[in-house]
Amino acid sequence: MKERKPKNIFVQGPVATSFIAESIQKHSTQTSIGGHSIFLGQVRADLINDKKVAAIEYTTYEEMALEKMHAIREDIFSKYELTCMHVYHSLGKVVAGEISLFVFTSSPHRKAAIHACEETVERLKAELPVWGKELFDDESYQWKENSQTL
Amino acid sequence: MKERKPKNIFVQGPVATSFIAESIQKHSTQTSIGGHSIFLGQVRADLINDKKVAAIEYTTYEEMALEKMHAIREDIFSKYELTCMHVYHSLGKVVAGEISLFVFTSSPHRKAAIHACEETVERLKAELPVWGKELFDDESYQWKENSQTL
Amino acid sequence: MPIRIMIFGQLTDILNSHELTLTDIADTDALVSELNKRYPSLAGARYMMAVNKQTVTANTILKEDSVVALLPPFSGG
Amino acid sequence: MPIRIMIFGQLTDILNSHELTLTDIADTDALVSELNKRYPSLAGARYMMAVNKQTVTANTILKEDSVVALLPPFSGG
Repeated sequence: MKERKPKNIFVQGPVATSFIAESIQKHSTQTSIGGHSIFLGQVRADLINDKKVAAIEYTTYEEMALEKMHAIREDIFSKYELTCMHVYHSLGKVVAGEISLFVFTSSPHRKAAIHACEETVERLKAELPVWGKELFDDESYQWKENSQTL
Repeated sequence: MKERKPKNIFVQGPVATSFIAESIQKHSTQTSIGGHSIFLGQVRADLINDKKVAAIEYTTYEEMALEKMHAIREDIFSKYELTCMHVYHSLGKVVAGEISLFVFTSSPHRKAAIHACEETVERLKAELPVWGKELFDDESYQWKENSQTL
Repeated sequence: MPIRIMIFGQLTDILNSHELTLTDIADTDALVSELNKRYPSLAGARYMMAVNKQTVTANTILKEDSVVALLPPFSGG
Repeated sequence: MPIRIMIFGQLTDILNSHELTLTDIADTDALVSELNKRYPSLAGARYMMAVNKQTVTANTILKEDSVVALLPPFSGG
């Protein structure tokens, strides 16, 4: 049941809300599930030195990222009673207001789903070799850095 | 900006995945948001004494539930840096596999969204006067009881 | 003085009703006694009482327009 | 012995490239020295090094088919 081969998590461009809805809908046949926890990362139009972030362009070291994600997935499944986990991360350009990260965990019990989702988000932010380039509306850019504390 | 009048959280029947997608989509104009946290409660087809739960029928003491939910919302907004919070709970019959609870928090920062969502779920499970009647496939039923620990 | 009593969840099975009106009930202790007399199996049931949407633990005086609710353990979500 | 070096994130601005091939590099310490000589501003940059997708902290021997990656702080999500 719990097939956990390394699988691709990367999608080109933003994660569509229709895709999120379909992912949720697919779980209606899994009637042992009692709770789903979802985290969505949305690109913020931050103001940095009077310039507004218009989009983030994501790149990755894909082979290494997929190996890391596989290890994270294995750890999370061994720690929590999960029915399933799905992770999608954007590559390429994602405009402010669009979704760049979709983490989705499901479990018979809500606490397992919620805590597994949170831990997966924290770990992938810290461990996946992914880089965001913040593109300003004047076509200049800066490289994003993730905060570990917020 | 943060209008927090008591508002209705109850919907008749299950929460549709298309409604969830629309709710997410609406936030794409709120470009100060960096993270959304979503919890979905799904009706489990539990096996109880060899009988399978086919659906849960929810009832509430609505006036009291809305007052309680308003108080929870105020507490959560004062504790976390939230951009917005949306809560929807089903009333009436929700078939196994369908969604009966939708809690949705958004914040500039992921931790606030995640922790606010978890706390809201825990509090509403403990504090809202809502009752679930588990309907078995042989038309008998039993009254559900929430666990505080799982 | 009529007191309106709202009944929820599994208690509706015991009282066979969603709402009752009782008269000459001074306070919540008196209400509990009266209900237990009428519905003996209620004495063993777990529930909280709310008066005008506020849960009460101590004995509470009931007034003309008090609305009492009998609330078994919650199971929403 | 050619060593393939993959470059990511802000380091691509310093090295002006996504990939380099260097020869006669025995280990990661030697690689760092050579890179700092060619790209002086790299010396002040924060990054980790991965050899064959495993991050390394101690000096590591490089072999014929070693793939080295220069990884600045991650910022996904």
